[in-house]
Amino acid sequence: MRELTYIAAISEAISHEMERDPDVLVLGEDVGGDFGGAFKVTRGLAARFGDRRVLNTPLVEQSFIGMANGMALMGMRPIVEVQFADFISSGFDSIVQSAATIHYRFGGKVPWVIRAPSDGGIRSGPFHSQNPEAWFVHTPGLKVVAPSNPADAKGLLCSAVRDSNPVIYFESKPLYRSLRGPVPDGEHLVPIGKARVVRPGTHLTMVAYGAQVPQALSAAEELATGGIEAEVVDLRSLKPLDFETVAESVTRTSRALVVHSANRLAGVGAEVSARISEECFEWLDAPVTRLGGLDVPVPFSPPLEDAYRPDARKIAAAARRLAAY
Amino acid sequence: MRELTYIAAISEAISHEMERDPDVLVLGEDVGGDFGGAFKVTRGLAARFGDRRVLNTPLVEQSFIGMANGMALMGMRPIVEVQFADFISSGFDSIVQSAATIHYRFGGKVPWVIRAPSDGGIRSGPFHSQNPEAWFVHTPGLKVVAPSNPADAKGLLCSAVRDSNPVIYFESKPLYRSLRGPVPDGEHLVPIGKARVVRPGTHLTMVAYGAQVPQALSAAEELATGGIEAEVVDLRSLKPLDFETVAESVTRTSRALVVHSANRLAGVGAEVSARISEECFEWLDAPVTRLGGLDVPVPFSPPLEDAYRPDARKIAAAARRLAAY
Amino acid sequence: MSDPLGSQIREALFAAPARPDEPEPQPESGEAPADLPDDLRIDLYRWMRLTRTLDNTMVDMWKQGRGLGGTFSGRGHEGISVPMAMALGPDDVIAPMHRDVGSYLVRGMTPARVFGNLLGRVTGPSEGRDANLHGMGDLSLGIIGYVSHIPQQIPITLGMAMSFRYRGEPRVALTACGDGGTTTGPYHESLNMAALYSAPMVLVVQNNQYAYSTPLDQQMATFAITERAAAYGLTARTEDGNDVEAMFRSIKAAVDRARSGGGPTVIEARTMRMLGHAIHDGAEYVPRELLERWEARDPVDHQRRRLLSEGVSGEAGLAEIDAWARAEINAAVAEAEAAPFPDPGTVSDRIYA
Amino acid sequence: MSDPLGSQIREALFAAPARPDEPEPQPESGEAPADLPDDLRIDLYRWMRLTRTLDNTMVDMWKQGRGLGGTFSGRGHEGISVPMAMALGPDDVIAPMHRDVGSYLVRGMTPARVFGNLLGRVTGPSEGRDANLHGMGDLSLGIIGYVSHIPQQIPITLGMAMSFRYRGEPRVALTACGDGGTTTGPYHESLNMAALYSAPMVLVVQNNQYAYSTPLDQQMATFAITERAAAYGLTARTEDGNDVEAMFRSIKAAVDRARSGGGPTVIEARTMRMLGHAIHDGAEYVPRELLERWEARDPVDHQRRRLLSEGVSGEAGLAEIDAWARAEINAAVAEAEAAPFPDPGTVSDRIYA
Ligand SMILES: Cc1ncc(C[n+]2csc(CCOP(=O)(O)OP(=O)(O)O)c2C)c(N)n1
Ligand SMILES: Cc1ncc(C[n+]2csc(CCOP(=O)(O)OP(=O)(O)O)c2C)c(N)n1
Ligand SMILES: [Mg+2]
Ligand SMILES: [Mg+2]
Repeated sequence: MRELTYIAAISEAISHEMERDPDVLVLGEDVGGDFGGAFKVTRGLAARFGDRRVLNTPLVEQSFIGMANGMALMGMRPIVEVQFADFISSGFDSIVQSAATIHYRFGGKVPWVIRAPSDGGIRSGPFHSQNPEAWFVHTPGLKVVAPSNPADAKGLLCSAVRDSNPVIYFESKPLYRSLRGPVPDGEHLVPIGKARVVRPGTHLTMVAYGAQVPQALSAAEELATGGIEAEVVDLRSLKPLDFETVAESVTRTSRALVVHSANRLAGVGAEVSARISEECFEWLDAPVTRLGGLDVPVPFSPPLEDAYRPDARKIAAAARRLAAY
Repeated sequence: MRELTYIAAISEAISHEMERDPDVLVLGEDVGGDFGGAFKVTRGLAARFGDRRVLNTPLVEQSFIGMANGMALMGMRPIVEVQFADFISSGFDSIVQSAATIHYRFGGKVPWVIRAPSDGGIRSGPFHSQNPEAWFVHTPGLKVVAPSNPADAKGLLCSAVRDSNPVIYFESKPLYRSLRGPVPDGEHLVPIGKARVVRPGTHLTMVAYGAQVPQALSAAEELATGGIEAEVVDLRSLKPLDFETVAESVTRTSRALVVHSANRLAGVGAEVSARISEECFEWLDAPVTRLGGLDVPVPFSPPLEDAYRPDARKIAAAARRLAAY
Repeated sequence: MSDPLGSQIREALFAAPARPDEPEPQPESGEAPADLPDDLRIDLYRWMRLTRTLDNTMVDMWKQGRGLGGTFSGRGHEGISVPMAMALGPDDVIAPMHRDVGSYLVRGMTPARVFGNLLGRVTGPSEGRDANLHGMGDLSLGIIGYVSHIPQQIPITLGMAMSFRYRGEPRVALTACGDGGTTTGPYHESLNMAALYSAPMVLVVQNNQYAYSTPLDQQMATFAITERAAAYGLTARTEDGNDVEAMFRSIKAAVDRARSGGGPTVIEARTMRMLGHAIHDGAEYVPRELLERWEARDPVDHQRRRLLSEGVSGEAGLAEIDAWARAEINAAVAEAEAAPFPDPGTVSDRIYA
Repeated sequence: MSDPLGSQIREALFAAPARPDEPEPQPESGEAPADLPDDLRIDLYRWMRLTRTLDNTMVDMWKQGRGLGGTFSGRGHEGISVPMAMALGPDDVIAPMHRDVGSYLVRGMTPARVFGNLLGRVTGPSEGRDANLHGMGDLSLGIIGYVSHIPQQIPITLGMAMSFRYRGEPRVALTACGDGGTTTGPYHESLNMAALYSAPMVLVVQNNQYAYSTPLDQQMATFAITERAAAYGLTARTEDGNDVEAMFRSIKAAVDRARSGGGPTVIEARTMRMLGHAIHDGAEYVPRELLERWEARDPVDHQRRRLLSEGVSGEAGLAEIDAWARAEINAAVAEAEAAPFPDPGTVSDRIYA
């Protein structure tokens, strides 16, 4: 299969969906024209689909997401780009109060996708490195996905566009151009709400998503040289969460390590850990371990950011402790 | 000791602090004049301290909280009222991006308190019943407290006003006038970051906060008639979290039930549960159980809201299952 | 911090029962008739009367303890909420606010369903999930349910209008906000975009001089709502919100303009909230004489007098309408009170579409 | 969706090197001198030169791969960022934005500390915690660090100004935002409040015709930034942002007015961002000839020529300043590059005060 970068897979998914469905449009800051967004994800779309379907908005997250709510209520399928995931907080009400509640409250459908370029490790500081997914996983009525590789990046985005609900799509900036992989041509859907075992193993289960999946995989390779076989589960969807796949793995390995780049404290990992403890209690041979960002804003300077953030080395170390428990 | 309602204790704390420190002021929607706020918490303050120190603002959470950030940076100590906790999302950036990060990023101090009337059970529907504390517990740089009784309501608020950091104070609307209790006159401080065992017990530990503490206590009374002695830990502070007190209890009882009114999924209870499983693993005789709101907006109609929300009856039932595990 | 000059200006702006210094508003589009047909004028009255009767009944029920939770009266706003919906075509959409029960009724939501929502019954449009006049959406009627967070209805309406532009559909989206709503950030963001994109939308600012307990002069230094709106580059005008015919003409002209590609309009309707902010609020902060002055300009009575004095209708005909409204509402209450509460087993249904 | 007329209007507004149809701005308060003292005029040049030299050096370093992360050039904005700080008194406070390195320098932050921040060293004001020109707060210098979320600096500044009012202190708070910033919600909310409370604050709108890649005509239907601001009831005026003396006069007048209880002012400074949005951005979307026209109006060169032609300073004196700036910046870079990175063991320190 041909290989694409993670970011090219995202672009391909968007143009595939725009081609397929005239109700799909793109909007956000700087997404239009020849420019095509801060990360050039939407470059070329305006030329191909016209300025109307690739709309540059003013700097107004609350209102352009609110506008997407209205478009979606009328049956359009906006793909909204927030320039960095960090700026999703500026449109918070339009997401958590409006889009998230409309279907439950009166049956309206809000089929949009917000693309949120997230995560750090690339020296961007506290306002361009955030991983705010926990806010949205906690909020009823939303769906949240976070692809870890190019094929899923395409397949989850296409599924998100076709979903009848508001879906927040956290794409990992550190993977944009650093990760290449096979991506099916043409139609390719990855179902929302299904995790995937990306590496089989027997001694412990690593549960991760987004940019921490490659880190977990590389930790697993290193561990394997020392005889520890880690199974790696890629959550892919954070909400709905495919807990069955996690449980199936943990009940086999009896040890679980949950990893994400987001702040550990009250992060999505807390939910996963709590559920493992609740539902796999009898199988556990060791306490579930969580790795995540420290309880501080993402710092800029390399030694600080490296101290802040999980990576393959820290994962391997935690896994060794866990395996030895 | 004289008894006050929960809401009177809040009012007393505010006037006590305004009396003590001329830098303390109150601002928010409708807080001023003879009116004194949607719940009348600030009634009488304008007459006593002048209109300037009890400021009615326009309907602009983002900017009046942002304004409080600036006042606080200059050494004032604003007590900000959001009319309902539900509307705190409208000022989200000013809290999670600005106030929360300023000290870490360059050492500025932001000593405000946001008072957020939260929680439901009183038929107020999805937009006047929310418990959004998890968003803020996950965010580095904030402090979060949630009193469960009149004495703590006063003591935590006075401490919050004097704290040098942004503190979000979740007051429980269902307790406002339904709960009376002894409240020390004059100076009374409850330290932020200290939980309290509000009922000793031996068979299991209930961890709760806010309006679920009275529910847990009444469940505990009921359980006692059946021979189950539940210890009840009132967290009081959600961030920083006093995990030592929780661990001390759970290592004695070997069983833990975590309860809050907020949505259970990825709520604060997930963090508490995960930490118990991590740090008390060897002591646990049963999986940690969580009770919280369902993964839907808080519904209005009584049968739906009752189905949505934990209460003494559900707590007792869960505790019985846990004790029998 | 309140500016004493501010309250004087406010008095000057709102005190006089009529504002003779302002010319009668003239419809700007030829499509909006200067002279309204008699049956339309009577219909405006009919819907206002039904709205008022519903409102009175609701207030009485809540005072009698037959309500559930809180609720919002729109008393005094009937001259706005009714024409907001009457001026729309069947394919247009409306996102009303918390006092706009008239808009729901005109749009075809039955009083029984309205009371069903108020009473938390499964027969309400939110099926017991949302409270009072929130969440009463029904897309088959072109109605978007209210989101409490002010002014969420505005960007939603902008988006609906934009979808019509995208698809080339001759439809219009209309919404409203209060004087309080005009001070919020998304109001500014959305009006700027509406002008920029020439969105086919209409926004009615229901300036009732208070946001909850906060009077205009504690909300803004100048009351130039129309001027501020016009500075975005859209059409803006001020109307007497208690004159239902003027409101109808103005909204209709704006709707027609939007439909024909003329872009968005903001209409400031000046009025007064006659009861408290919500049912529990006695509104002691509103000067009694201000209320008395506005009581004399009651929009329902005003229309009634006008129909009689201009010979459009006789006393008997109007009495018949009043009786019809009474009967409709009585039947609706009976139906709603007899309706079941939702099954708690359904609480988690329909979280996703 | 972009309006072709819009771009024509923009051309008309911004094309001419000078705008002879607009009268020279006159300071409105007697306190701001119409004729600036010579040493002040030279000082304006000195700080602009230091700012420009820092900026050029930064851009070169980043191109050479000696940078860390991204960064923002303020080239072309020196005529705004320098007088923003020069017009303030020692007890006043400033909340600069991401291109305002000149404000930091004038306020007393050493170039070595600025480079320390840019390079993630412990010697930067954020001690390696915040990136580029973010988080460079130093309260001892009256500087508030930048919050990325636009326009957070505005409500913060309003709050600082309000604290001065509360305490009766004769202090002023100043901040800036871009043309993009004027479209945001909190801009509207905060200006309305600033006017309502007569807050002693000054806001400089740095209208550089683009928000990242988005030109003015895709941001707003009319470019009436000053008119929109004035509609809140505060003082608003437009200035040539590339004329540092005009900017100084205007800001100084606004600061004096604010200090003497005259309330807030918005000053729109028209200018052009001469490089990309950030260091990685080639800004291909900006027409080259637009840049050429504005290059001819370079604010630093302009002031240099003015000082020479009006005999305020000789070539030698200015060359000395230029050399001083070069030496200062070279030394600062050397110092910053030699400075240590923060100790990772401190990463969790100072999360709470
Ligand atoms: C963001 C937000 N903050 C606070 C509230 C609480 N609230 C509900 S209505 C209201 C006053 C609204 O005033 P206005 O916009 O003038 O409308 P009116 O009720 O007068 O018709 C307030 C403060 C809210 N709904 N949304
Ligand atoms: C709320 C928010 N959304 C998006 C961004 C990303 N962003 C950074 S600067 C910028 C453009 C700012 O334009 P303008 O306000 O005109 O300032 P300029 O950079 O031109 O000086 C954008 C979109 C941001 N900082 N804040
Ligand atoms: Mg109002
Ligand atoms: Mg700009």
